[in-house]
Amino acid sequence: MGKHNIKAEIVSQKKLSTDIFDMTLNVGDMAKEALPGQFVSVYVNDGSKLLPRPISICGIDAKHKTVRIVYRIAGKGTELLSTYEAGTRLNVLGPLGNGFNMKNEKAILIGGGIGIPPMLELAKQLKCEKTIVLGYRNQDTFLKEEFEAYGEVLVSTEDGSVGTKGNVIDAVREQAREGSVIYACGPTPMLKGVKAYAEEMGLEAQISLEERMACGIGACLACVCKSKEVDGHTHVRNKRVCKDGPVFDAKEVEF
Amino acid sequence: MGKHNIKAEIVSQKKLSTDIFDMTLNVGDMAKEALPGQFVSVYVNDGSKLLPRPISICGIDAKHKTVRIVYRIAGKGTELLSTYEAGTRLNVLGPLGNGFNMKNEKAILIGGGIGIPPMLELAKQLKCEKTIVLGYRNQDTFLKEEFEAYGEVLVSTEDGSVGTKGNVIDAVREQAREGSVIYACGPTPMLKGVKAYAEEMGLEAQISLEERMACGIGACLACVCKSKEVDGHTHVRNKRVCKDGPVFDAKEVEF
Amino acid sequence: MNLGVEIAGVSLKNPVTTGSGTFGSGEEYSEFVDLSSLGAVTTKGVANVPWEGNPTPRVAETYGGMLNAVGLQNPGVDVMIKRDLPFLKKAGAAVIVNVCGRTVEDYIEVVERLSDQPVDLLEINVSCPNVKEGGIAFGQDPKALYEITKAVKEKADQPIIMKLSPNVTDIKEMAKAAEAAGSDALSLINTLTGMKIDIEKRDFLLANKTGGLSGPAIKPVAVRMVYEVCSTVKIPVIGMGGILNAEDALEFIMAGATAVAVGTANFTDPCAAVKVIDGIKSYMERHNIEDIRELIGCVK
Amino acid sequence: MNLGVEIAGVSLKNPVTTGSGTFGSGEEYSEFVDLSSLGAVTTKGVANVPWEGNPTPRVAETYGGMLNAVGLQNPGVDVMIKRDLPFLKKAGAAVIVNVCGRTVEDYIEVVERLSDQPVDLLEINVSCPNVKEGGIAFGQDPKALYEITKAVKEKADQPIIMKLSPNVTDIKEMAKAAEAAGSDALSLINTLTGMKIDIEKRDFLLANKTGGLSGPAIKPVAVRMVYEVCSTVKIPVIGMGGILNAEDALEFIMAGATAVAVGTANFTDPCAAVKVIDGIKSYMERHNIEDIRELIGCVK
Ligand SMILES: Cc1cc2nc3c(=O)[nH]c(=O)nc-3n(C[C@H](O)[C@H](O)[C@H](O)COP(=O)(O)OP(=O)(O)OC[C@H]3O[C@@H](n4cnc5c(N)ncnc54)[C@H](O)[C@@H]3O)c2cc1C
Ligand SMILES: Cc1cc2nc3c(=O)[nH]c(=O)nc-3n(C[C@H](O)[C@H](O)[C@H](O)COP(=O)(O)OP(=O)(O)OC[C@H]3O[C@@H](n4cnc5c(N)ncnc54)[C@H](O)[C@@H]3O)c2cc1C
Ligand SMILES: Cc1cc2nc3c(=O)[nH]c(=O)nc-3n(C[C@H](O)[C@H](O)[C@H](O)COP(=O)(O)O)c2cc1C
Ligand SMILES: Cc1cc2nc3c(=O)[nH]c(=O)nc-3n(C[C@H](O)[C@H](O)[C@H](O)COP(=O)(O)O)c2cc1C
Ligand code: FES
Ligand code: FES
Repeated sequence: MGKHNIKAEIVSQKKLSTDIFDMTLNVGDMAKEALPGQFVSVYVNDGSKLLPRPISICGIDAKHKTVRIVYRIAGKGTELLSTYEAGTRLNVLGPLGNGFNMKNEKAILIGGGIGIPPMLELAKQLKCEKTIVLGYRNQDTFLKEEFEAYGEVLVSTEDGSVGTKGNVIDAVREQAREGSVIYACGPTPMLKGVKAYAEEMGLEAQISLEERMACGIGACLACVCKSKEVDGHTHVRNKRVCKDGPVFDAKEVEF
Repeated sequence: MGKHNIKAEIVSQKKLSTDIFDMTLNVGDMAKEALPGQFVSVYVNDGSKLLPRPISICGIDAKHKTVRIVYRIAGKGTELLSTYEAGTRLNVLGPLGNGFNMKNEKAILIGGGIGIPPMLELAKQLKCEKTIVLGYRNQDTFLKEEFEAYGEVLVSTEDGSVGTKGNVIDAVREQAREGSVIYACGPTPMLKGVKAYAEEMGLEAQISLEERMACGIGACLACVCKSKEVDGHTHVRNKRVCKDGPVFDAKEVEF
Repeated sequence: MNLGVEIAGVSLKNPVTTGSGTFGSGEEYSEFVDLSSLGAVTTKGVANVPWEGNPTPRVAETYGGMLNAVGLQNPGVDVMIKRDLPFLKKAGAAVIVNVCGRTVEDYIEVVERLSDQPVDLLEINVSCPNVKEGGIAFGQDPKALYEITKAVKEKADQPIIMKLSPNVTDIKEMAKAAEAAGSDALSLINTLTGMKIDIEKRDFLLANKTGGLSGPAIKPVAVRMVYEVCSTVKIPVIGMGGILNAEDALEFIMAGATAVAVGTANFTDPCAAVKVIDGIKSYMERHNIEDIRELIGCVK
Repeated sequence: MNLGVEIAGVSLKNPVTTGSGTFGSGEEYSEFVDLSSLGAVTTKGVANVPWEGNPTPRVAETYGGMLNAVGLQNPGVDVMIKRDLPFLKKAGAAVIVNVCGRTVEDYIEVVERLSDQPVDLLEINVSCPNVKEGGIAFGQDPKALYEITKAVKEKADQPIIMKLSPNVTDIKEMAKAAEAAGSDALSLINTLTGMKIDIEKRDFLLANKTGGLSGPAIKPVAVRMVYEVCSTVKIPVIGMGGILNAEDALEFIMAGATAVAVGTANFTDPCAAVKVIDGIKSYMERHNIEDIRELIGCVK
């Protein structure tokens, strides 16, 4: 097991929804080592852009040596990425980060916005009973149908156009689904809500954080989050999102 | 008539010889205004490279709205250019420069190395009697057959593998062909030889110079060559290769 | 929607001008750009007499930027008065003339010759790294900068804009010196001194050995310096250094620049300056901003 | 073919090390790079006690470069001694430890703690633009630089390399001050201070407002400074700033650098440093160069 620094070929790319793209990459042996919740560093083919784009792994197909990523156009790099056709080759580094700690306990999976994709492979691999809660802005949903194959899916939308009007926590409360572990990825306010909810209910919560990165492998200390205790590696109250995370026990981190 | 700042589509690209590529670009109305000896500024699609690559026009097809360029891989930009396939779009500025002053007098056309391509469209458009002299390094010749359609072709090679062993002036002397105007493009030492030969024989010589460029349109003063007299535009003894040239009367310039 | 800004009492219809030396006299670019649509045209540095400039090669491409060592070749102020200024006037452009010299007297001669000319603002280049005398020597020492600013200001009829060099330890000191000496505005940054070596020829790529680095590569340094200067002095600042598009220009404006100049980008796209203006307009529309002045210095 | 060079009496098997702070302690990159194949590993800046560094975001991408304001987060010299140095020793790497501090005493404490450790060279970082105290303050004034160099040199057991800041008017003055105070070698450049503004959020992109600009964007400035310094002082120079590949590294070597460091490039390709070494070998083969030392400073 280890990280791979490869030239990956795009196997397919399609548009899923407004500004949301779905890309499958042939990553060779990286595929069989990837875990749900891990991410890859994708380098776009333009010399003016030196840093990687960290993108979560949304699907793993070890047999076909591919991983799937689903991403939103957020800036110039992802915009460029969205223009590539099958056959284009990209530098990819991965799999990176720790991934979710999959437990065999009744689970609540929560994904918000572009935090939804990493929950898909998790939903697939988690063999226990689970409720899946997906938060979107509006009726422009994506991946929803695919999640339905793996468990009951609750939806919240900001504008109330689909499912519960409000956020994912509103949906969880409204539908009163139970579980003993929460797995979550999404924007910071959502993760704060998840952390608070888990504390309130006395549940374990594994949350996947986002931070600006440079190396992606724990060396540069760009991507830290505040930890509750002094961290064993950094010896200060900082943990590296790219290496110690992106998934953390909500109790360990402050944000 | 004017310069065009366009997105041009590559119609075809093929390899002609070691490191020499032949590209046809759809340039719209630029084609019908282009003249032999003019050049285009080609921008390569990589953000790390901001400046244009000046490339001479090797062929003009006004009907199909295309120009043809033949270029050698000389660095990173031309290397990238050589990887593009038909359909790729490039920013192109042109036609630039003055072009040859075509006379209806017995002509000697001299091209050396990557200075050969611009002589092809000139050979085609010059309706007078002409001798064409092409200088190559070795038997890796290119475009030679195409020139044969327009006049008698003499060849020199540095290693003597084809034609006269030596340079283009050696070939001209050896074959003692006559003419009253020389049109030439090639490396500086060759152009120096052409200038000296023309002086010796009392001939007019139009030579196409090369210099590093930034704007390509006469504004930045990057690309000057030394002129014999104070130049009417710059008011110093400098002429702009991109605008006042690239073709100069050999008598006007010092290099 | 108001895009107009004011520099030292001179109204510009929008905050976008051109980087001196990257836009010729304006004439060469008039085929691509309606000069009257620009906030102003800033012309290539002009001296009292014609200058030959440096030997070639004068430019080299670098990663995300370029080096130039043109060495201020120019036809002299007389030619500018006879040929370029009438052209610009006819084209309806507001005009900023960039002035260079070897000695203080040279600068003064130029500004005096321009006093009765259709010139809106004078940009005083004391920051060119590519000439042996004058140029940057005035721009790297606050005292020298103070002296030349004072001397030029005394003789100039139009408002003066001292153009600062980024090749200094503390840009704030330089800005303060120019302000104290009476400069009406500042422009920054000029180029960073750089070098490129041709490893195949084992020689310098530029005949002058060193050259001035410009282009998007230097933008973060330029934005930082503009921010520092705008937090330090009260006179308006024209920001420049690596502006390729409206987003880049807006960074400078938000950092405090009243206007911006598009330089090296003209070489990448001769229509760059116009696209910057259009892009600023779209940004303002998208964000419901009525007046560009709301954005000036809005990031603190 | 000889790739070996010597810095202050220490032999390096080749002239390529890593830029401090871009290669962690070496451990993180050991999955991609055989550390013993490098000329040396230069570690992240270490202080006498652990430092928390700055708030996030700490990095921002810029055109052909990046800004960082990590703020010298480090676990302190004790952890380095217990954990990192034994690892590096076992990996067979030559080691350059980069040292930071808030006060002269801090620096001295670190170099004293390292005196009996498997450390080949000490690189003294007086040029970090991202911390309030110490750091760059020592690196922008020749007198302060002289003083700290002298103080550190007195206590250091290993040879010291003062690391210079490019944010100065005259890098030669700084180099001379460090040499006069007894520095055994110099390394340059550290990052140029820069800023990026997020125009959508209308806020600074970095929590620290400013950060250090690195990457190929700054290479021309770095090569120029290395050339200037090598033409001025006699002590060896480690050149860095934007090296992505062997061609870039050779520019520095030809400008006079005895060794080079690969920094930001590690983020673009974790194998970058090794590729630089391989590329230098190919260049030497292609040009029939027996000894890398023939190339050092060959462009004058
Ligand atoms: C662990 C992790 C997993 C992620 N997974 C996904 C995913 O599955 N799908 C998805 O759409 N997005 C994901 N993101 C966010 C994604 O990395 C950014 O949207 C993307 O980098 C933006 O790049 P850009 O070039 O379009 O934007 P630009 O703003 O042009 O990027 C400039 C620089 O900033 C960095 N950057 C910008 N936004 C972010 C951000 N939000 N987080 C981290 N770096 C950023 C870029 O990587 C680049 O280095 C993830 C981020 C992290 C940290
Ligand atoms: C008027 C003119 C006509 C030309 N016509 C042709 C042609 O028909 N076919 C052809 O193969 N080449 C031609 N050249 C040369 C061609 O421009 C260069 O080979 C090319 O720019 C190299 O680019 P690069 O990115 O591969 O090299 P790099 O060295 O990576 O380029 C870096 C920069 O230097 C410039 N540059 C490098 N070499 C030259 C050069 N010899 N002349 C001018 N600029 C240079 C590039 O344009 C670029 O801005 C012509 C040059 C001029 C001035
Ligand atoms: C080719 C060239 C010539 C220049 N000539 C001048 C000049 O004559 N006077 C001057 O003040 N600045 C001159 N500059 C500096 C620019 O006006 C500008 O300050 C600098 O290039 C930074 O902006 P940019 O990155 O947008 O080009 C020149 C720059 C370039 C690239
Ligand atoms: C993320 C990051 C962290 C850095 N940390 C340090 C440091 O701790 N000490 C130091 O002396 N330089 C530090 N630097 C500067 C680099 O060592 C190097 O001098 C600079 O980045 C220029 O080289 P480059 O362009 O190859 O990166 C750091 C640079 C970066 C990008
Ligand atoms: S990105 Fe470098 S430590 Fe996380
Ligand atoms: S390239 Fe600008 S004047 Fe010729």
